[in-house]
Amino acid sequence: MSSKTLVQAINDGLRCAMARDPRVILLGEDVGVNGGVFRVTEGLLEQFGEERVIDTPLAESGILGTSVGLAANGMRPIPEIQFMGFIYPGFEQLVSHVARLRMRSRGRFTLPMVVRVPFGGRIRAPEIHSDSTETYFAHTPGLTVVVPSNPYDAKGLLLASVESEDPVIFLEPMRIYRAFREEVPDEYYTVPLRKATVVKEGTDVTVISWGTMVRETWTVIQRLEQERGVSVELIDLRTLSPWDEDTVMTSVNKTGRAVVVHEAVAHLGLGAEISARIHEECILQLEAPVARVASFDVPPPLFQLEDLHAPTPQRISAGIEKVFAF
Amino acid sequence: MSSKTLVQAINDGLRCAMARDPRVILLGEDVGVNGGVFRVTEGLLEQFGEERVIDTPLAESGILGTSVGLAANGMRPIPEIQFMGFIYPGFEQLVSHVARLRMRSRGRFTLPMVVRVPFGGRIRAPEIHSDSTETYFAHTPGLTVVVPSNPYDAKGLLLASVESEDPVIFLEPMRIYRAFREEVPDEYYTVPLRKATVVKEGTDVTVISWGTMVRETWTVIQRLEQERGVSVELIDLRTLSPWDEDTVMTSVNKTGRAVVVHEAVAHLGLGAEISARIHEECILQLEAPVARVASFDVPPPLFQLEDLHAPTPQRISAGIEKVFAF
Amino acid sequence: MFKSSAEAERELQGAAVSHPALAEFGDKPADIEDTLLIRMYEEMWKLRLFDRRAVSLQRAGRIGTYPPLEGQEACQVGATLALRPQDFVVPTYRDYGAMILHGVPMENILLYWNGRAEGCVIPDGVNVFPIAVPIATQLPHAAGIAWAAKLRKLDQVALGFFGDGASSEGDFHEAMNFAGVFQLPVIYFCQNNQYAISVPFHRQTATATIAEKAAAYGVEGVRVNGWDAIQVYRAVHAAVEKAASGGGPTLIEALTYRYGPHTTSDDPTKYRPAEETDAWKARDPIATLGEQLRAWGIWNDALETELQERMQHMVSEAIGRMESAPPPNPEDMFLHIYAEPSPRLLRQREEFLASLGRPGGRQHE
Amino acid sequence: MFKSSAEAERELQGAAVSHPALAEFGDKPADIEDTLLIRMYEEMWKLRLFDRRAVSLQRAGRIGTYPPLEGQEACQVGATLALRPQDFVVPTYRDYGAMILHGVPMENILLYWNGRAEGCVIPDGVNVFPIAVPIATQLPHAAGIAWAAKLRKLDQVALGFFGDGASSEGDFHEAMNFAGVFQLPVIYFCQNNQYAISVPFHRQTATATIAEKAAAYGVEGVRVNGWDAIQVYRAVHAAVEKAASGGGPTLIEALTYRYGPHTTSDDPTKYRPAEETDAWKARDPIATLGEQLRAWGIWNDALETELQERMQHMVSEAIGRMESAPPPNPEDMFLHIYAEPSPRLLRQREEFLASLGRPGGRQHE
Ligand SMILES: Cc1ncc(C[n+]2csc(CCOP(=O)(O)OP(=O)(O)O)c2C)c(N)n1
Ligand SMILES: Cc1ncc(C[n+]2csc(CCOP(=O)(O)OP(=O)(O)O)c2C)c(N)n1
Ligand SMILES: [Mg+2]
Ligand SMILES: [Mg+2]
Repeated sequence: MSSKTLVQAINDGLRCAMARDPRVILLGEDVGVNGGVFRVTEGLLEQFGEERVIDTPLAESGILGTSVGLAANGMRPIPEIQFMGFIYPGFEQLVSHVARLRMRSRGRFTLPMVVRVPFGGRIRAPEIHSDSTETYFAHTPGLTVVVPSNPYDAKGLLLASVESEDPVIFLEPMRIYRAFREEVPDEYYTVPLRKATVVKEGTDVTVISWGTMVRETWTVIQRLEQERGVSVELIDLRTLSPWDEDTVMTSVNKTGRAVVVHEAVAHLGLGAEISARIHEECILQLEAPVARVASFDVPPPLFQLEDLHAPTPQRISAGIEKVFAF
Repeated sequence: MSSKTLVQAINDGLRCAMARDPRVILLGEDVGVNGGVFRVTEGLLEQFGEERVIDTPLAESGILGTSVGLAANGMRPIPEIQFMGFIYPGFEQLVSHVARLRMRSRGRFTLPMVVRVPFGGRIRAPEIHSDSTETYFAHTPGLTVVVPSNPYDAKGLLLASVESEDPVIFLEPMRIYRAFREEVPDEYYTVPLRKATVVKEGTDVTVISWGTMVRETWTVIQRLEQERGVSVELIDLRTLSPWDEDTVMTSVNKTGRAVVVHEAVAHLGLGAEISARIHEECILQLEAPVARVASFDVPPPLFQLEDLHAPTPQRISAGIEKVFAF
Repeated sequence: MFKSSAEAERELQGAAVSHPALAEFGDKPADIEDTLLIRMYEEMWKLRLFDRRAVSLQRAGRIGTYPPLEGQEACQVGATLALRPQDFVVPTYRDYGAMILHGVPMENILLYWNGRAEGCVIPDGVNVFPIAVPIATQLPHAAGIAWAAKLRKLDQVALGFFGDGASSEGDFHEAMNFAGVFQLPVIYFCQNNQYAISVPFHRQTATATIAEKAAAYGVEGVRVNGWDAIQVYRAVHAAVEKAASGGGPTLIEALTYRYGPHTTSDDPTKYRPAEETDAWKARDPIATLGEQLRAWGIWNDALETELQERMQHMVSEAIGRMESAPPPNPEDMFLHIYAEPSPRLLRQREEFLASLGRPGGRQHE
Repeated sequence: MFKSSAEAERELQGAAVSHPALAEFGDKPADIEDTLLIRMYEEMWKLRLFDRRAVSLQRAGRIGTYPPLEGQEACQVGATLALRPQDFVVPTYRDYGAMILHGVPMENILLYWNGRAEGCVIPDGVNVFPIAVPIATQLPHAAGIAWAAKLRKLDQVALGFFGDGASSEGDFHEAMNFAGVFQLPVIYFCQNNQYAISVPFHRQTATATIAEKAAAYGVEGVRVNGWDAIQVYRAVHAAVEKAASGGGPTLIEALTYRYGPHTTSDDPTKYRPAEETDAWKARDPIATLGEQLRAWGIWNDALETELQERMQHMVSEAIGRMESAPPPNPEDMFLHIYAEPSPRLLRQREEFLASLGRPGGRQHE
């Protein structure tokens, strides 16, 4: 056990994966000598050498496209895309090839690859460095989309992603890269994919979130529980696609109320799908329509306004109150 | 007036737009000498010359990226992407630039451009020629996403799109390119963007659809109304983003039931957002949860199974029956 | 520094119509065994007969849209016969000729173009990647496959096919650049058939050739006559040897021509003069090689008759297997999406089978 | 045919450290007016002082992450002064120097890096495109702008800036190809500062230069010393004249170096030896030009003192304007999404204002 930030936990996860399986390699922009612009890959070049920690040319389609070939021919590549806003030049490779190669080859070629992508806003980053566009990937059958919300899960989910025979888009919430520390086991362990976790049990409302928003929502909930005497169940979705409908429905059937909180824009954010599904499955148990607290339907603004674009504690709180007031 | 297929109506629309405004130009792969692989641009090179109907190199990012510069510097380009499955190499330009340039320049640079994209399945096309991924664009603030369902609307919506100062993704349902004819005025006219249309009034359930699915749903409805004695209101959404919430909510408040039918996969298809919104706005009026009839959550299969991937008449019918049986 | 399109066009036309290798029969190559010379000829016929039958099948509505390769046989045969079984073929939609030669059963190709998932199956041990439909997107895959071979210290080379049009895509650029920077054992083989659907080569780029683009990546570029299987074979063979011995990537451009439409949905008369096509057909690469083989004394009428029968028979058998395949299993569309289907997918499959009146269904792997 | 990375590196280093133009002072250029020579020197100082102050502001937490340009002044000054007001500058995040010279107020640049939407404003009539953050994506825009100028028969050229790293992206390739095919009046200007964040040029490509890549597009490629504003000016000036008179595109590579970190979040000591940086700084382009001006008798201490004061004052004023800007208006984020906001957006804005305790809000344009 040691106390680690999210960055350190992911770094540790990468180290474990590479030590365990020589087929695992890292590639991307600045992942080698520089140790990644967020230092997530720090020390790995020194430990594993240039053949396994590879600084590539500046070309996202090239990074993802060569990863397809690497994975199909026996390697387990972990490409890094420097920020989510820069994954779009490689979108074609993700949609037509990464997501479909297993299907297109009827199982002959599989792609055990993990695409690591720092994402989300509110770190005062420059323009186009703050996108939360997980919908693009969650809408794409064949991809698995994973988002950790804390150091322990980050390492475990990463190792489960590396073990997976399916391609994983592993989204790393930048805002909590160094926001807090947690005890993380030094040894190898996995946290299962496709399983949400109940962060906190409660009886009156289910709040569903992921990534950065889990901790922020948790703070709001604590205050609300004290001030209003309500009991809130908080679910961390962890895998966004395919997501764990069971855990969500079980909880909502119990509480009768649901709120989804996410940093993506509202329109066709994953909250839309979760809301639709909950209504489809649980409408007779619902005391109120499912509420969504999301970023407004505009691109992330430059950083001085970004905190107001994403769900604020106040808007999260209002969202929860809304399903009680209905 | 003349009787026209969808292809002919769009061709006529392009001709009208070009005749009216010398800033309108077409560019794309095979749009010139060949008249487009679907013949949508046939005859336009002859009429307007090589400077206005331009065969480009095979490069979608280049086509969309140069269109950004063309539009920002005084032209009104209409780029064609040959099939929706081939827009992804240009996705970066759409997401980071086309959608955001107005915002990023605080209104100094606007992009009056219409990206024409044949889309959808069930024409026995080869692989990756059958995607219905409108979600990628509808989730992107700043883009306007338009889909006609018939020749009259196609011409009118196209001309409204060309008039728009905002970039429009104009999706053309290939399956009905030549499926039927309709009387289409020869003169210039527009059909407003952002306005859904009530194709058929009814009192018991609201069915929302767009593109190819409108006519297929209409056929199912006719049978259902006769056989079951129910009265169905059918809405053609026409603009998918920003979509016409007013028309939808007014209808659902009247009928108390809603079904969305689309060819995109279910998970995060636009039906998810429509369902979420209807529940948010109309839950007290609803007799049943909103039903979604969509393609299964797998990539479009090769063509021998594609008819079963998309909503079949039987599944559409079952979806409508479901909201009565609830 | 740069050529006008018209100049570039003239040069291409020139190269095409009067290539010296076609003008006269030289001596029998000393570096290639007779059996291989004959094999080239035979395989070219195999592809041509396959292709013509496939076009007929499409015309008769027995398969879907199909992209004929006729005219490009020398390229695909010359290139593929130069590969070793362990080498990877990374094809486009038009390279099913290479796929067949490298081990994919003909009927799979036919099933694929008939919209059948079964057609996507590539037998284990056959080192062929699935057909890439989006243009140029396969080129980074070939680089990655070669890179894996290098990292794994395998004696393996990847050959990525592409067309002249593909050279305009960003993926061509990124793949070439990775190949150059990492010195990958990859061969990029361009069949420059001078058209990307309707767009002629001189509208695709302002350079006179594809081969010269290799220099922009520190990669060796070679231009060969795609009308001459022997020349193609030699170039690819040399590139394989180079790559396998650590010499890095090669870009090979073979100048060629497609006789038919882009696909069976295309009408080439809209963009190509008939005389142009006729001029190319007049010096057909298969016929020319046949004449050469005869001039060299290793081919005759009897062999020709036997060959035609054998190949027709082979193609007929494959068509028979395609046509007698069991009807598609609708629930196939739920297979191979993930290693394990999600509960949501399983639920959708159940609903689907119920809607077909078929509960249950076969085991999901 | 191709060079190893090591060779390429040696060549670059060589060119960098001992470029002849810097080794000795030649005669005063006959083709350039004294006022322009002096202007180059002054503008270089303007950019350097601006840049240093901006870095200090960032260190003091008064603006956000900032990408210093120090070292690259000769490139941006030489290139931009060669443009005419009607020509378009299409910049990256590091080209705010060019933006300022072409008419964007300094305070806008500071506001931009301070996360303020107001910083995105480009005054009407100033032909500068917004900063492109995703690498190389601006290059097709420059082609499109130039294409519009050509179609509209405007006497206008577009200049697209990019870095060495950008040459690896597909968009570089597609833009160059369009420029070549359509013979567009565009100039692509590469500031090869030899690093893309931490990745050295020899890992970016297997070629020795960027300029040689132009040939792959039938485009003229030129390599200049980016340490010498006069040389840069001449090359761009010639390219503008060529483009404006229908001669088509030019790719210009200027070899340069950034003194500081990639951005204020970057630590260059992780990937660059201090000696390397010191060697470049030792022959600073501004100092060198200053010495030349003195050698040519058109510069002296008094002018220098006045210049420094004037420029510091100008920068201070701009900082003052940045810092006295009214606080950001939160509802700005709802502006300029569409020509007309959608009802949904208006509703979200209302909800937002209510959540801030501010009903109503200013008129939406
Ligand atoms: C990314 C992408 N854009 C467009 C298409 C449509 N398309 C299919 S083939 C083709 C032309 C390809 O030309 P070339 O690369 O020369 O290959 P050829 O067909 O001549 O063999 C086009 C534009 C596609 N398949 N993929
Ligand atoms: C598409 C994309 N990928 C990655 C990044 C992250 N990034 C920002 S600057 C940079 C390096 C750019 O290098 P170069 O083109 O040489 O320009 P320089 O910074 O040296 O001026 C990278 C990788 C980005 N902005 N856009
Ligand atoms: Mg071709
Ligand atoms: Mg650089």
